[in-house]
Amino acid sequence: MPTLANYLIASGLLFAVGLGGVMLRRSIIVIFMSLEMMLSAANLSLVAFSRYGLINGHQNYDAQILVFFIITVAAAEVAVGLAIIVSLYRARQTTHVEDLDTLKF
Amino acid sequence: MHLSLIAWITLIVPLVAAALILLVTRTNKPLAAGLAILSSLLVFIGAWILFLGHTDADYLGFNWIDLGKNFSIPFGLAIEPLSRTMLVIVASIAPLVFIFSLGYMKDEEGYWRYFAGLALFLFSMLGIVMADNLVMIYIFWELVGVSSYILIGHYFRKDSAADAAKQAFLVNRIGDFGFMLGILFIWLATHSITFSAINSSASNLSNLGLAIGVVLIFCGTVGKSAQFPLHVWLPNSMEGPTPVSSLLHAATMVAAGVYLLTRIFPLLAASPDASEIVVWIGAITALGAGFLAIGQDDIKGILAYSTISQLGYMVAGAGLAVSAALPMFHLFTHAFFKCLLFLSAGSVILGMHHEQNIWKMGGLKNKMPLTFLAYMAGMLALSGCPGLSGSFSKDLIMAHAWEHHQAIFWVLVAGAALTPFYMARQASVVFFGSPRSEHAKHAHESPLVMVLPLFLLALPAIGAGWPFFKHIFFPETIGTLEEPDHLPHFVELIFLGAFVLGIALAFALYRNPAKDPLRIPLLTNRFYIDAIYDWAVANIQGGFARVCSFFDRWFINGILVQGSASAIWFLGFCLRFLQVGNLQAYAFFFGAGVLGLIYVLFTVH
Amino acid sequence: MSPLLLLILLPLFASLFIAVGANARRTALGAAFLNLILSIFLFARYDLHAGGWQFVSEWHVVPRLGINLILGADGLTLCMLLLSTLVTFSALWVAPKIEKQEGLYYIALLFISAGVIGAFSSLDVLFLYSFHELALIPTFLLIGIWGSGDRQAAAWKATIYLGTGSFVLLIGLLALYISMPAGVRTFDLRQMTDLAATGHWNTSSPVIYLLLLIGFGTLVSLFPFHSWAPPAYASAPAPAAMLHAGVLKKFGLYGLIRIALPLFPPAVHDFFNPLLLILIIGNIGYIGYVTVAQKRLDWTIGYSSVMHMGYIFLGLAAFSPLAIHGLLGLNGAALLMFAHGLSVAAAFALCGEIRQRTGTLDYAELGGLAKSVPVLGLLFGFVAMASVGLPGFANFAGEILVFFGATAALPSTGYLMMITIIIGVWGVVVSAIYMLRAYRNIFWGPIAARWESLADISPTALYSVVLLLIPLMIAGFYPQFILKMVATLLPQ
Amino acid sequence: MLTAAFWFFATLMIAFGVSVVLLRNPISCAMCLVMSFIALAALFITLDATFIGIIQILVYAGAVMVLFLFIIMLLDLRTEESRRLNVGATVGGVLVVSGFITFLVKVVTSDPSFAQKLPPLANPQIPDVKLIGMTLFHTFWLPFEVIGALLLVATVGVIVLSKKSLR
Repeated sequence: MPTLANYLIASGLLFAVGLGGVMLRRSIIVIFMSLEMMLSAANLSLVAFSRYGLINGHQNYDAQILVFFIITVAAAEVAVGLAIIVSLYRARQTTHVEDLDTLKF
Repeated sequence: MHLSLIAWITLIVPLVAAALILLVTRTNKPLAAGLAILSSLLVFIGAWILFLGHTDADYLGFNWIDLGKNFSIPFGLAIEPLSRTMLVIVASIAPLVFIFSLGYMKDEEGYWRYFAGLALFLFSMLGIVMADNLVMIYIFWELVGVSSYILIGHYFRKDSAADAAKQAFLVNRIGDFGFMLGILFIWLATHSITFSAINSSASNLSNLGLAIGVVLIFCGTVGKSAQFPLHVWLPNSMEGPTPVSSLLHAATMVAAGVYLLTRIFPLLAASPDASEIVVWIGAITALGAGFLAIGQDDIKGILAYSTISQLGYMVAGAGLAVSAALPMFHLFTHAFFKCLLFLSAGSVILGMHHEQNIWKMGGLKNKMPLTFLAYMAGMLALSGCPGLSGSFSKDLIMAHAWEHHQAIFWVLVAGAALTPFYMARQASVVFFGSPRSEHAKHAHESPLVMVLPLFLLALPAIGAGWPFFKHIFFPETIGTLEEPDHLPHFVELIFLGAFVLGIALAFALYRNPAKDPLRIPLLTNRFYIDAIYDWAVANIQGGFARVCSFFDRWFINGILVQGSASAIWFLGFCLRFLQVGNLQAYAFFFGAGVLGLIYVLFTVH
Repeated sequence: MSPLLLLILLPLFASLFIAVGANARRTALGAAFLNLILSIFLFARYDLHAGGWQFVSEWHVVPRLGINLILGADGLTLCMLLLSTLVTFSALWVAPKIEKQEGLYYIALLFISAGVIGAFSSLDVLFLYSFHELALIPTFLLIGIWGSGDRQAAAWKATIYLGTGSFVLLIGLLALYISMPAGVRTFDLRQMTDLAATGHWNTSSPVIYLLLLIGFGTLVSLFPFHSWAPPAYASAPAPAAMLHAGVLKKFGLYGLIRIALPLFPPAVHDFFNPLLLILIIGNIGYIGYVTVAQKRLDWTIGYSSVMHMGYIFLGLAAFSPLAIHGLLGLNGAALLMFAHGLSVAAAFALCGEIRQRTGTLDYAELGGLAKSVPVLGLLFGFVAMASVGLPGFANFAGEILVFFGATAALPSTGYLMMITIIIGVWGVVVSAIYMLRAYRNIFWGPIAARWESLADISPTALYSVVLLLIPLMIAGFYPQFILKMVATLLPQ
Repeated sequence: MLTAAFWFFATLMIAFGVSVVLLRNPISCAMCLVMSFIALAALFITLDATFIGIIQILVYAGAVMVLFLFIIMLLDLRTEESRRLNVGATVGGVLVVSGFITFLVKVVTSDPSFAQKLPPLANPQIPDVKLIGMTLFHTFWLPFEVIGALLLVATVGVIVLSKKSLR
């Protein structure tokens, strides 16, 4: 039987992988994918807590609702984010983050 | 009608007149003058009714400030022998000056301003006279200051007049600085401010406390009565119209200082230290101003210094601590002859088409005989000619000085010799000899409206000192006016000698000279006191102000305020280098920050 | 509906109407006029025998934390409300024709008005604070958009400086709140006073007192936290300067009187008295001479308003609730707040009029204006004399009461108080020096040809300044008019 | 059975996750991400959260990934040319990631409550979707509405952003 710790570690590892992707990859599209991965990792933790922290023998649905909301927001975020990427690409002809460094002093 | 009502009406009428002139009659010349003169006549009537009423009373009107049982500042009118006499002096001279102004100011602009100022001035002066407590006298004291400011600065477009008005106000304020501290001090010591209460509490105070309180209040006198070292404003204030000079500097404003001393006379008399200071200030002023009068060329300037000198006699008279009537008596006689002299001078100036330099005059006794007669009456009275009013009061002060303070006596006698000298110098140069300018050749006598007040004033100038009037105006309740018991006869000879010597020397020296034969730079430059003051104001005070301003601008505002702003800017400047512009660097900072936070939370728990 | 709430809401509603397109000037003046009438009415309706807080109404906001919107007024409040509405009406009236964004201009002025009225009538400390903040931002806009000279720098400086002061004040207020025993914590001023008076709450923390003193002091330009004031007043358009210097600045003093004085025990006051006295000496003696060195009228008036705050602080410093004359100074301070608010507002109004005509306020360029603009000169003479502390104006009565109060405190405070009194009385001379110099340099002396044909003061400006001068003189001739109201706030 | 499923899908999820980070071709990355999310959905199902698992597949593996692929193809993104390795970024990234993992392990192992076994459900037959619906529309109806508004705003935002001429 997997323990809560197992799920949390798995979730954490996925999060770490996503974090690594955000910090290491140059393509903004892949960075965005990694972000999605991090969000999903958080979802996994929530669902795991929901399942392990039973209330009267039932799962704690509040956590699942939160997951539901996160997925919704993530979908919205993806839509807006990708639109931004498209217009960014139109303006700068690049998707490399290293080329997008005008926001500095 | 009840006397208290009359007292209040007498006080309020000029204020109402001033307000009406200001609000309603700015364009209507005759109405403005009419209102002012009407108010002064009402005051005249009211004052005489009060004087003849012979009822002592303290008419409490209301509590100006009332903070429960612990503290109140009353606003009451004290009608008593001293204030009644002073009231009559002020109220009798004011209408004459007002009427005289009618002629003198006929062609001037700012007519309404002038008469509003006069009415306000009269109101303030009446307030000082009738006030029954220190704060109230201070209130009117300040109002006198501001109305004199308005009147002296009447010709405000002349730089000299504007500066003189400002100086008069400021110098008075410096005196009032001490006065205010004196009020606070006396209140702290006695917990009362009404004259009746503080005068009766003299014995409760320590010697030092009494001396400090009296000397502080005396500061107010020094400012208002133009005593050394705050005398500089008075000669400069001659920039105002001549009737104003006569009103301000003969009977009222400057007399207020002396009057204040008589109001606190019991305190003064109880403190030998304070009276020593007062008597010396008075004596020094009397002698010094006498010298300065010799060096003046301006017909009003001479009179101004003679006023200062005479005020010195009054202050010294008060400082002798014999009786409150002593300075008041001289104030009384001086008011008439000095007002007469100023108005005569005004008449001369008008006749000379606003020429004031005596060396441009000469031989006017034929051109302006009426003015000449009036002037001579005033001049002889001032000089101490035996039998005229001035001699009675001045000799009395000197006689008491002989009795109580020999050193002061000799100083005052020296001043008494100077008085006839400079007055005779003026008379000789202005009226005798031959004309020295075109204006003098074509001088003309003044209109009746101006000459009439001169003659009305000449009568009291001659006779006000006679024992008959003395007894009417100075009842025993004010204080004794008897000669000292053991006065040697040669002292009276000294007085006579001083008078004769002064007159004779002056007429000998100034027998129709074209130029001043006795030109002493020290005197014409007013002992350089004015120059020193100007230098000090410009350099010491101005320098201090500039240093303060510099400090404020560069230290407080520059280093402290802008400095802290700059420090924050610099912090931002340093943090700016974290803005590398690379997304992944930000992710790294963020991740590292989160890790740090977790670490902290983890180790804390 | 609570009349005090109406007083606050009227300007806000008026600005709403202006925002949706009503005639800005007429709407604003109408609201201000109604407010003025209402505040006079309240002033007259206050029951002097009953005393205490009247017209109280309460709305719960966060009852759990003791935060409620409580409006109420005692005599001092009503004096300040009268001052606020008078100055507001006068400031709106005297406002010149605005070219750019007239609506926003009047809205900003109305917001300041609503803010100060709210601040003065709040019995809840948090709202007292918040309403003051509400008034701060419009001031920034007014200086920054419609100001003159280096207006943006002045606007930023004043706003950041005052914001910092308010921040210190907020920390102080929160610390005060937290220092209350748990369970009874409240922002209700009445309950706070009760708690402190009955000894349930130990308020002897000097740090909190210092925070409040610095916070409120900055708002009142207590030396050395004054450098925001002169440039801001010099740059601000006349109505903004009138409202800020005349009314908004008094908030700091009002807060000290309301919060710091009654809550803290005498030991704390005594502990800080020397410090306060030294700062007062800075305000009166030092700033007085800085004022003397100024070369422009607006800076002179700006610095003089800083200087005169020293007298009010002197009145507060003389406060000692137990002594027989311990409340004299406070009475004087309250009277002086009222008087100074009116006189400085009138001064800035006239200052604006002069600037509007000549385009300069430099002493070196002006002179002899009394010839071409006699009525303006006359009015300025009145205002200058009020500022100098001439009897007949309420400023004098306030100053003399402050002096008496300070003198009464002399035996228990010692030499420093004596020096302060001497410098304070000397300050009356100093204020005469700079005001008369201003008058002499602007209105007296020979007139330059280019000023010969200036138009005299406009009727609206004349009336609005007279509107300020009349209560000033009423309170000067008969100070009881204000003092009997103020007396209700003091413990008998 | 459950244990085996957990290990299998967890490994699958991490492995595909790692390939997202490592592969150069964006299309491959996207496909790996889909796989990773499907494995994640399977993990949800092992936790008896069937509804969430299905939503995960529908929304992420379906809609979101289609969007990604759509954009990649629209922008015609090719395989990244290999640039010089940014040493600083790599070191920093590895440091942060490893630090994170370290903390995670520390936290998870520090408390025994994390080691609990899967507790049995009182009634495994309870309809999951119905209960979620009840919770969503009873307790969380307001956030639900807000989220709806958010989606609308996002839609409008996307339209505005994709217009050629941004005003």
